Amino acid sequence: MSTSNTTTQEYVHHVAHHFDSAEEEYRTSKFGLWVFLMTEILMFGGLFVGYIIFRGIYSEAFAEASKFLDWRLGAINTVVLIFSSLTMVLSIYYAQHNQKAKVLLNLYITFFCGVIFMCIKAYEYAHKIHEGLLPGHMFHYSEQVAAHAPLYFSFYFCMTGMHGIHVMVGMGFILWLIRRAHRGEFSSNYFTPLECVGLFWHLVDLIWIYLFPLLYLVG
Amino acid sequence: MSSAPGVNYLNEKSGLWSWLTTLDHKRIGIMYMIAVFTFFAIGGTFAMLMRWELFSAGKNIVEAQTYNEFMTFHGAIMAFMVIIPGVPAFLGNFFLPLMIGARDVAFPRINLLSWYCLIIGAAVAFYSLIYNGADTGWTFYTPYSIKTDNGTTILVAGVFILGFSSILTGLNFIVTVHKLRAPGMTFFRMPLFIWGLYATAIMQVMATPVLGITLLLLIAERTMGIGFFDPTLGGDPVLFQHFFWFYSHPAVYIMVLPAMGVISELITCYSRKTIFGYRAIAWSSVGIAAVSFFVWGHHMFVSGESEVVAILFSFMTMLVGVPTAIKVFNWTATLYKGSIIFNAPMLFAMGFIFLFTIGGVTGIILAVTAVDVHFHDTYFVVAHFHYVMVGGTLMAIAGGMYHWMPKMFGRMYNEFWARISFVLIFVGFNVTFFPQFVLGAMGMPRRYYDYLPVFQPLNRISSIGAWTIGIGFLVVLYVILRCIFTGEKAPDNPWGATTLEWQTSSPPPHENFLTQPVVTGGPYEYK
Amino acid sequence: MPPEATDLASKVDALYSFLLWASFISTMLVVGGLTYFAIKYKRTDKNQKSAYITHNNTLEFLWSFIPFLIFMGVFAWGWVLFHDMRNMPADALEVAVQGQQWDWTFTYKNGRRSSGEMVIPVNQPVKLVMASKDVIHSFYIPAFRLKQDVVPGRYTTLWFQPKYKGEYQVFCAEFCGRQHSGMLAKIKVVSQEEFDEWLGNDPYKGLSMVEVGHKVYSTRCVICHNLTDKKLVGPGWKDLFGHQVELADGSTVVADENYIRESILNPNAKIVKGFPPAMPTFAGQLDEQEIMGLVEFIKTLK
Amino acid sequence: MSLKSEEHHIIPLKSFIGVFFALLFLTVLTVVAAQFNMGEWNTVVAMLIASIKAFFVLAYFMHLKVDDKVFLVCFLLAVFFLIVMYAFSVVDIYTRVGVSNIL
Repeated sequence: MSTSNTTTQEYVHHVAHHFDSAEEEYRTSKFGLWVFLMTEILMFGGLFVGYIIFRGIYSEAFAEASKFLDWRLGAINTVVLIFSSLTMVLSIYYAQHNQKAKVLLNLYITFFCGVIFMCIKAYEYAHKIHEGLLPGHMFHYSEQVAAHAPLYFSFYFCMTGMHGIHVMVGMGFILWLIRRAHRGEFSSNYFTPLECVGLFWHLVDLIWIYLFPLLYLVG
Repeated sequence: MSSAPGVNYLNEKSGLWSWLTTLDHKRIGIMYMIAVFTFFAIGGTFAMLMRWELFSAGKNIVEAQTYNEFMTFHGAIMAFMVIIPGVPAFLGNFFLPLMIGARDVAFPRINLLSWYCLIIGAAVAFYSLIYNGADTGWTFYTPYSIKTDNGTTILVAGVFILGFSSILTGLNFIVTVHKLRAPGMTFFRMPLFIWGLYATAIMQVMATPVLGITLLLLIAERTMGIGFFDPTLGGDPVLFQHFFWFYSHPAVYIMVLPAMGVISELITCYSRKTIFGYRAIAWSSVGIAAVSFFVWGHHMFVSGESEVVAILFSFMTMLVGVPTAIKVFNWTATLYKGSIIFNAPMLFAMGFIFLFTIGGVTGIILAVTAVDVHFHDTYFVVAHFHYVMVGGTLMAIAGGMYHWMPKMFGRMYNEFWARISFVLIFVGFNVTFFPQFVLGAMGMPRRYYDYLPVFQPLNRISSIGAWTIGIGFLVVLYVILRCIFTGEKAPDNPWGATTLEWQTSSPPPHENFLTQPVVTGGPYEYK
Repeated sequence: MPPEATDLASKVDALYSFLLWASFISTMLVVGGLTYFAIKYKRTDKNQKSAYITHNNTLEFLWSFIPFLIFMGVFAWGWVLFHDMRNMPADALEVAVQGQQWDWTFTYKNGRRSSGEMVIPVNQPVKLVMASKDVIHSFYIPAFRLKQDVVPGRYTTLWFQPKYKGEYQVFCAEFCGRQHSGMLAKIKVVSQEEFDEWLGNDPYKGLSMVEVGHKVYSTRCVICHNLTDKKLVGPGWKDLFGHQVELADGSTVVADENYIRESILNPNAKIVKGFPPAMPTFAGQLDEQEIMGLVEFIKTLK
Repeated sequence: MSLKSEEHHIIPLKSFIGVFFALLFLTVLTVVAAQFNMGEWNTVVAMLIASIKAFFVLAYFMHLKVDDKVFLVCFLLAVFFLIVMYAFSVVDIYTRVGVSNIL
């Protein structure tokens, strides 16, 4: 049994009664989470399919409307999310090596990256709301724009809004992990929640990896 | 921790709180039973009211607007709250772990969460009734569902929450079947009911999220006018139909595949014979689940989709028809050289085969593009899907209910009244829906509050039949209540079946099996 | 099935009867097998043993492949007919159909408009170019075995060539709201001469103002307004003219010519108390003569 | 019995760092690629780069390379059915206007 240097008493994870071993519970939890990720991919997929179809039909209106977006902010957000993915993976890596301090450090960095991402998003939204670049009927931009530009902003707000909600939910889970890490619950024997939240966070990053070129770098 | 003798999942804890916070898949199954049967009663009442209104041309009891709300709520309740959760969440939750020798589903807490999603979703959906109703039909086609100013947003939000109940149940079943099977139970030694639930779970998990995003976009469309499906802003209403039916055709297989699983169990148990073509039935379940994602366009042949893609969908629908036909032939072949008894579950199973065959062949008629142009959105389609859903899933729920009540409650049901309920439902069903095939051929469109006098005689017959079904299901309720409270004690294996759930006590203890069963042969070894 | 009135309809009926017979035979096969086996292999004594048969590959292949062949055959036959339905003839008589919440309006090339009734010549291909003003409707003619959704925001087309004179019923087949079941129309197939004569004349020739108003009422307004004071969808018209009308915002106004005219052209300007703003605008659909006729007609309703 | 004891293969630290820099490079690449106007090809290139980045995140960060193959099957099934949904809808929309003669 590996000794963990900092915890006073060893946290023993209680395996649920219907599992035969901790290993089976670990694999079942990850399998369950991957099936959940399947549903997330399909839900976001619906939005992506809608967006690609309408971009095909109104390509010039969408190209013109995407000029209003500042691709630099999008790029910064991409880097922030990729870095947070790295720190998330490192927190799992250190949990597997029983280095609790590093786990906590990486979790905090990941959470902080989430905060930066949301702040940049909030700034972008404020800029658009101020300009009146709102979805559908609420669109009231000063100058004349292409006929179907409001449709682009409908997609922009729906996709980034849905993604933003998922980032915030992910940050909530990371806070939950930080609390449990403080109590020394994670070690090489038990790190399932870390890995599950990690997988969810990487999916959120994966969706942004596709969102960024589709929305910001259009034609 | 193994239970003392005489202690089972029903009497080990008591009090409402122990039920509302239970993590035991058997108790959650019973709670689903109560919820699904209540919603069935409500949905059924709407059906009776609709048939009363359609008894004769012109206004009978309600205005057009109220009839449209009856039609919408009958569809939404029956589809999302009764038939989709019906077999998987009620019979599946109770018997999947038992039949594969597991102690519980993989994620008990998520199992309870999916029950609460059903209850909260249903509460939100019913609130829209009080708010001022919804009259778009259960399909919510845009742009009418955007323009109509009533409780549609709330009903759509309710259905969105109901979707999570379906996703979480599917997730639970996939992981349970993969990870928690008894030692020795390979995939091809699983009972066919489990194959049905497994294929259904795949569809639940792969299709329902798309309904989730579609309904969210519809809510955003109604509240903020985002314009994806609103032609005034450049959106495409036919795209909504693509998104909706991409979910809804797998959904109709979610409704019928578990029922087919139940029928496989009943047929082989009551003819006391090994199922004919086990692998064919197992593979056709998965085959139907896979191909069901390619056929949704046959709901839209005349909706304005192009001829090229209509032909493509018609071809794929023919493909999905083949495994369904295989299953029906295999069930019939199982009866060959069996030793058959005709108690209530077997009657329902044979009733299922008869009605489902008619439902299936009319499905092929509708799949042919040229003929569907005439029959689309007429009562021919209404008759087809009621033959497959009521004749299929509801008969399977009733049959499965009678078959497994001894195991669930430890008491036998009254055979005489159960057979009366079959006769009432079977006769009432045919009297209701067979005339509707003729009405559809004559060209009576669907969702009509008022119809031309030429359609009146057949609508009268149909209305009478509908009330007979209503009485039939009341008798089923009577049999169930009488069995629960006053039925005599049931032995562990009253029907002499060979699947695992009959090897434990009835009602089973909390951890299902006192000793972990080891599987050595196939599920139906009637030597 | 209503009697078929076009060649294509009779072809569809041939395909349908083949499908019906194939379905009947296969159902009889399954149900016959079911009942025969059920009777023959009834359990005689308690522990009667059953044969241990698990599968039979040739039989299973046959009853998978044969249905597959039948389905493919029927699919191909359907494809041929479907292609004829969707292949628009070039030289057809074009009629513009407009679906609007709860009535159909037909406009011919020479501007002749008629509502609720379409007159077309016999033995000539007719092509309908359809559009909807508000929601999805569906133009359905059971006698021609034809149906096509009318989608707002784009045109959809439908063609047929009637071979018998007569009157055929038209339904709306896609749910479109409160009066979906009332959204009916008629197709009158007449000889070529009658059609040319009908096309040329003015529909209201020789009618007094009130009779014009009555004709417009019976084709456009009857769906939502009663001639009594009873509410249908909109308010009843009995002793409406010249009396006080209470509006939704609490104010009251006298129902004079301008009020009626405005309610026709811009209905949402003054909504009567207790009624939803469900009335569509008729601007551009009723010409000056028809509006004046309606006003005169309402004046006579005491 | 600790999880670490059986052969649960753990990806080494330096490969995570390597993947991180690869992702950064690809992000820069996709931004640069967007400056040239290649017309229709812009989208294809952008999707290609995004897919390579996705492969890195999936294989290394999400441990798909080391975990059992069922998880990979889950991911591929989800993407496959998305492509089916997109393909049939797009075929419909682009063949709608003119009726191509397919007989």
